[in-house]
Amino acid sequence: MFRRLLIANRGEIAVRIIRACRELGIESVAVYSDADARAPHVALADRALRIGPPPPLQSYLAVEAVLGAARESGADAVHPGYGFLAENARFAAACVEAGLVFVGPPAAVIARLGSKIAARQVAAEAGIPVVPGAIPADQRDETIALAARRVGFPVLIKPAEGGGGIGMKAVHDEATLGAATAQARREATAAFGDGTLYVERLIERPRHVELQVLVDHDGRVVHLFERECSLQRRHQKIVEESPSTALTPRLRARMGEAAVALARAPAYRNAGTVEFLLDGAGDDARFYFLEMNTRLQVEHPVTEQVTGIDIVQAQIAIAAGEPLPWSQDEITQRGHAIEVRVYAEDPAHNDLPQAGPLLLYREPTLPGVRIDSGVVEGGDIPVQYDPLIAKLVAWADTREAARRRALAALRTCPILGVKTNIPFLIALLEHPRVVAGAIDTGLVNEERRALLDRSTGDPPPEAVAVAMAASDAPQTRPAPHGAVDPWVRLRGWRG
Amino acid sequence: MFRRLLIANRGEIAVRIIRACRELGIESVAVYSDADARAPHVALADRALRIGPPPPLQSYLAVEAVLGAARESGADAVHPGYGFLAENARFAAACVEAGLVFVGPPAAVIARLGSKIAARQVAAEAGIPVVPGAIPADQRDETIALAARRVGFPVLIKPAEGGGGIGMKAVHDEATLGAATAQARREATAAFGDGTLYVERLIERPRHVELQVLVDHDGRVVHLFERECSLQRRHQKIVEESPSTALTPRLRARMGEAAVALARAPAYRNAGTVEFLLDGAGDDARFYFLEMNTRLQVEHPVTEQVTGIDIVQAQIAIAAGEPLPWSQDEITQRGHAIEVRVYAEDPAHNDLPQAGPLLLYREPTLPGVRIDSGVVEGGDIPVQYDPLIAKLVAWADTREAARRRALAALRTCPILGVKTNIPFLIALLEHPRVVAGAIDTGLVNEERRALLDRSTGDPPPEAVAVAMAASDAPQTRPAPHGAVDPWVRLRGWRG
Amino acid sequence: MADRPCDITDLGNGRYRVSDAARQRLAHAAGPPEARWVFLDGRVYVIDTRGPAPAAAGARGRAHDDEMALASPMPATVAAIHVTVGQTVAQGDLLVMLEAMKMELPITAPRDGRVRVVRCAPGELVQPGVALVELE
Amino acid sequence: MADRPCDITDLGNGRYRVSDAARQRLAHAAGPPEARWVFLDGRVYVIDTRGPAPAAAGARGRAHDDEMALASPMPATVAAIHVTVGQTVAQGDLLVMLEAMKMELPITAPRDGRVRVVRCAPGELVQPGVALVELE
Repeated sequence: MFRRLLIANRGEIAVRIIRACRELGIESVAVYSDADARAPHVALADRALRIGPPPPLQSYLAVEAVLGAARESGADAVHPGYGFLAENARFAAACVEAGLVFVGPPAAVIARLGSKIAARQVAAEAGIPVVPGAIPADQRDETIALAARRVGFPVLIKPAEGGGGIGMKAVHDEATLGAATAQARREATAAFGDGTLYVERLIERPRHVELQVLVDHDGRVVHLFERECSLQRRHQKIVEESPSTALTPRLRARMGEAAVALARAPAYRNAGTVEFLLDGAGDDARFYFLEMNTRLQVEHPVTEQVTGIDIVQAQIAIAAGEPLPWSQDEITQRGHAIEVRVYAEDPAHNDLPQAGPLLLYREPTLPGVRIDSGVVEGGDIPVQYDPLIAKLVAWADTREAARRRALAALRTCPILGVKTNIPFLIALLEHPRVVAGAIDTGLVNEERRALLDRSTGDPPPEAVAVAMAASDAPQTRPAPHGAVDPWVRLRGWRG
Repeated sequence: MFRRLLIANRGEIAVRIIRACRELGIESVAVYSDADARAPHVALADRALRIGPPPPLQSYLAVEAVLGAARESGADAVHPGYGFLAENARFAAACVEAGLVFVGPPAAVIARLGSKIAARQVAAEAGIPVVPGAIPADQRDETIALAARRVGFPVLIKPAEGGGGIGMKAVHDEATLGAATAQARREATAAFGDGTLYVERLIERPRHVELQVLVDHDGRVVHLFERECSLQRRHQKIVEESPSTALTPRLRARMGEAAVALARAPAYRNAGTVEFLLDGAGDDARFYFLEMNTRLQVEHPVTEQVTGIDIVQAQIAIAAGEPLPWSQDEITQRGHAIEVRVYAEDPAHNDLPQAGPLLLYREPTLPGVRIDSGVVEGGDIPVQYDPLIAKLVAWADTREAARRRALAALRTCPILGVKTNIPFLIALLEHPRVVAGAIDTGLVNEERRALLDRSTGDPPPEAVAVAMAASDAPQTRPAPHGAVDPWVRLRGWRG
Repeated sequence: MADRPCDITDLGNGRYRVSDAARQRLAHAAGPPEARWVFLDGRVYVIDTRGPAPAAAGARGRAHDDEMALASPMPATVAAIHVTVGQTVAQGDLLVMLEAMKMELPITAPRDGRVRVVRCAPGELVQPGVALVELE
Repeated sequence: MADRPCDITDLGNGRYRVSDAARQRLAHAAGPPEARWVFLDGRVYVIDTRGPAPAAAGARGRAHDDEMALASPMPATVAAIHVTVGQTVAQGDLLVMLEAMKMELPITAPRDGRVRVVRCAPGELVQPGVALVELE
């Protein structure tokens, strides 16, 4: 096992990994930018080294600075967490060159699966279905129409480059194809400087279901079942659960086999997640390979809660060369887990990220509720990084009990000083389709107005009375500059 | 299901029950003495009623005051928690008379099992072994010696009245019997005003292992496997775990059958715990009925963590007349759970209870760690009640991982303002016999000196430096009167 | 202030009990009088306790208010400008893409119009409250 | 004060970072200067920061110190008195049983001796620091 492990990350995931190290008897080394000098991950590690100023490119994304910290601290392994350098093949290679074990798959595998086209090829070769699609030979309207006919309507016209849903157009029949193509081309050019389009079969009302896999250094593969991640806003997951309400035992077995086959194909190592689009539900549902994430996922706790397996500790053990301790048969799902991601953001304004002081921050302690966070009362949500505050993970023996437990946790999680999506998450967990488990990736967007109506409004008289009664902030910190209103009324605006 | 439930308790267990109510959609009603007006259980309930001044006899033990609160609040059920009125048959009967459902077994069953002698009879009738013993026909030395010979050496001479280990003498052979009998009689008379003695077979190095049972109103019984509770100080449990390292599958099955048989005998209802003394370990171990607790146990969370069953919610559902939702086959143990009880007490001075302000109180949030508590930073540990501060429950896939997790939780659980047993618990969890699982009810007492040596000592220079650097208490509360030294140096003492 | 009688008890450390005849709830509050944050029943409100008409946190300034301009709520970098001066834009068209905290923040046209001025440049760090684009 | 160089950083809200060349740890502190509470590595210390010789919380006054008497550390009720004036007692004999917080607190003889005075009565509420029994 390792003696000292450097965590090339910040926030809740750095804290999560530090804790795994402590339980494994490994010394932990944190790195931090100037914005995080007083952050919990810095305070909790056995050692912490400054790696640069706040901008990520000069700190958490600065390969040389991170490797320098590893050298200085005498670390023998590096865990990249998620985001930042986690899927950077160059960083993985540089770690190995520097004599450090990188907790993740080999650099070549990261590079191969990081390319969407190469990953599609890996899947196709492994016999895993991919969403039917084609890059037209040329970009003339007729060629694109030909490709659409071959793929079969409805189709999705999407930019070959870029992401975030920009320029994507759903086309249900040939009559509207021309106009959609023109608009997609215009938007792609404007956003990415490249108007190249791609035609893909449109899966209507799909679910996003992913499978967690673990592969040891002898190439033994197990999967830890599925995570249902269909509740997304702006293509980012906000609620995840396991098991999925869409999976029958037979479908689960088929998807598990596909995930294992996919992990075998490129000689994968360590933890990974195979993402699928799911069309339909039950035995007859069809699933299509979407991509493989070569790292720990934000939502890994739901899998940990239902399987009882500590994925971060498993990652470290695998990286240290230990064999997987369980066979596939020994891994079972028990009960139901739901994770909600609490973000510093304003759902009423396009989910705009918020930054500011945590004037008051109290985590609920409820049986069956696990909280992964990297902040403390009196700290800040800095402006430079991802605005994730905490993950609340509720486990119970049934989905309905887990849902109620997640609601109880959200309702007793006061966070003051920055706006959060807690009221929105409460409305979402109370939505009839979420209650019924009848969800798909379009739900949050379609229901946004209704969810906002249920989660915003004037303060009730009781809240005003509390505000009046509160004589002072409970903190010794200086008072905040006031709530930031993201939409600023500008004098001199002419309509 | 009930509409409104009154919780006739305080502290962590009241908070636990309030949370169960919230998840079940039941309104919760707290009661409080003047000492608890600002306690968390009062703040968290949907309603809270004052029932009297601080002394328990005038508040939490005052049957009329509690029933009055139930009446005033319109509650339709009462949960007694543990301690206070939980095993008071008169209270259970008074609830029913007042038209309230008592969450627990019928009053007659509480009364019957509350008597040690009647409970022994119930066990014997159900064919469950009890520790061989006899009340001698008269109290002459020769009659007692005769009883000892019949029971078989080694024996335990114990007062027929009282408890707490006072007056109990282990006698290994007839040579020392006379002196031991005389001393036991003297101590029993001094402590309880009654020198009547009782002779019981001495189980050397026994374990305390208990089985959790649930019985619905159709008399269907299931058990939720065992809890190992051998780590006790002054006959009070401080660390509990499940499973027990002493049980083999065959022994576990035999003890499970015994517990179920015992619950069937007196037409038991709701949750209960059958306590056994275990002599030896493995298939050939012998177990003896000790007593049956007709209520929720402090240590119920370890069972919840390994079985995934919410015992408090099950209690409420059973009381509302719902059938048990699982068959015995569907209940399984997964992984390992260890609970440590954090008390405001001083292990260096006979575990003397401590009271005072919680100047700083921060609960660790670690994956796999559940914390049940009923206090907040800025609150108090009042002088009038049980000094339990919190229960830290660590779950992991193996015992060793759970032990390390419990240690990690204890090491990151700063509590300042009252002395706690956290350093002692750390030393205990690190003790080689605890690491090996080779524990019995004598361990804590035998190893107390070694455990204290490992958990006390002069502050290291770093701690002094922190004390010097700390300019102020982080609280807005008034500063405490200073640490109470339980052993006061008295001027004028003549040796 | 409240419509029905309600008692507020300060429990210390930012905790408040709100009780009326029927029930009680736990609330939390922090912050200065001009922007007091209150957490109650899973909702958060920012209340100015000095003025006569406190406003809800979620009810303030809507994006499609004609009298409002869009500005970054925090320091952000201009990732790309998608319009030029004089260009006609339709409601919902992307005007400027900002980037902050690893996220893209699209600034779209609140209504149909024509671009009068562009007040920012790609790569520029913009401050909150400063106009990025003006329409006419 | 420390034997080897060690830096203390105030992280706010009672949290302190203790770092030396090899590693760093998180500590917590609270309380007034005459009894500052410090939590470090799972241990708690009460330190008088005014005096020159701070003492450990766990290292103070041992029960078998001849120069010490036993007194309740808190208000407690006398449950029973097990000795009378003039009675000879052996080390470990139960002298007085107190009761506080639902627990029995046995007060036992720290050494062999004879009871000189009994200063309490059954049922009495005793205050901390007041002698209960004196031996000779």
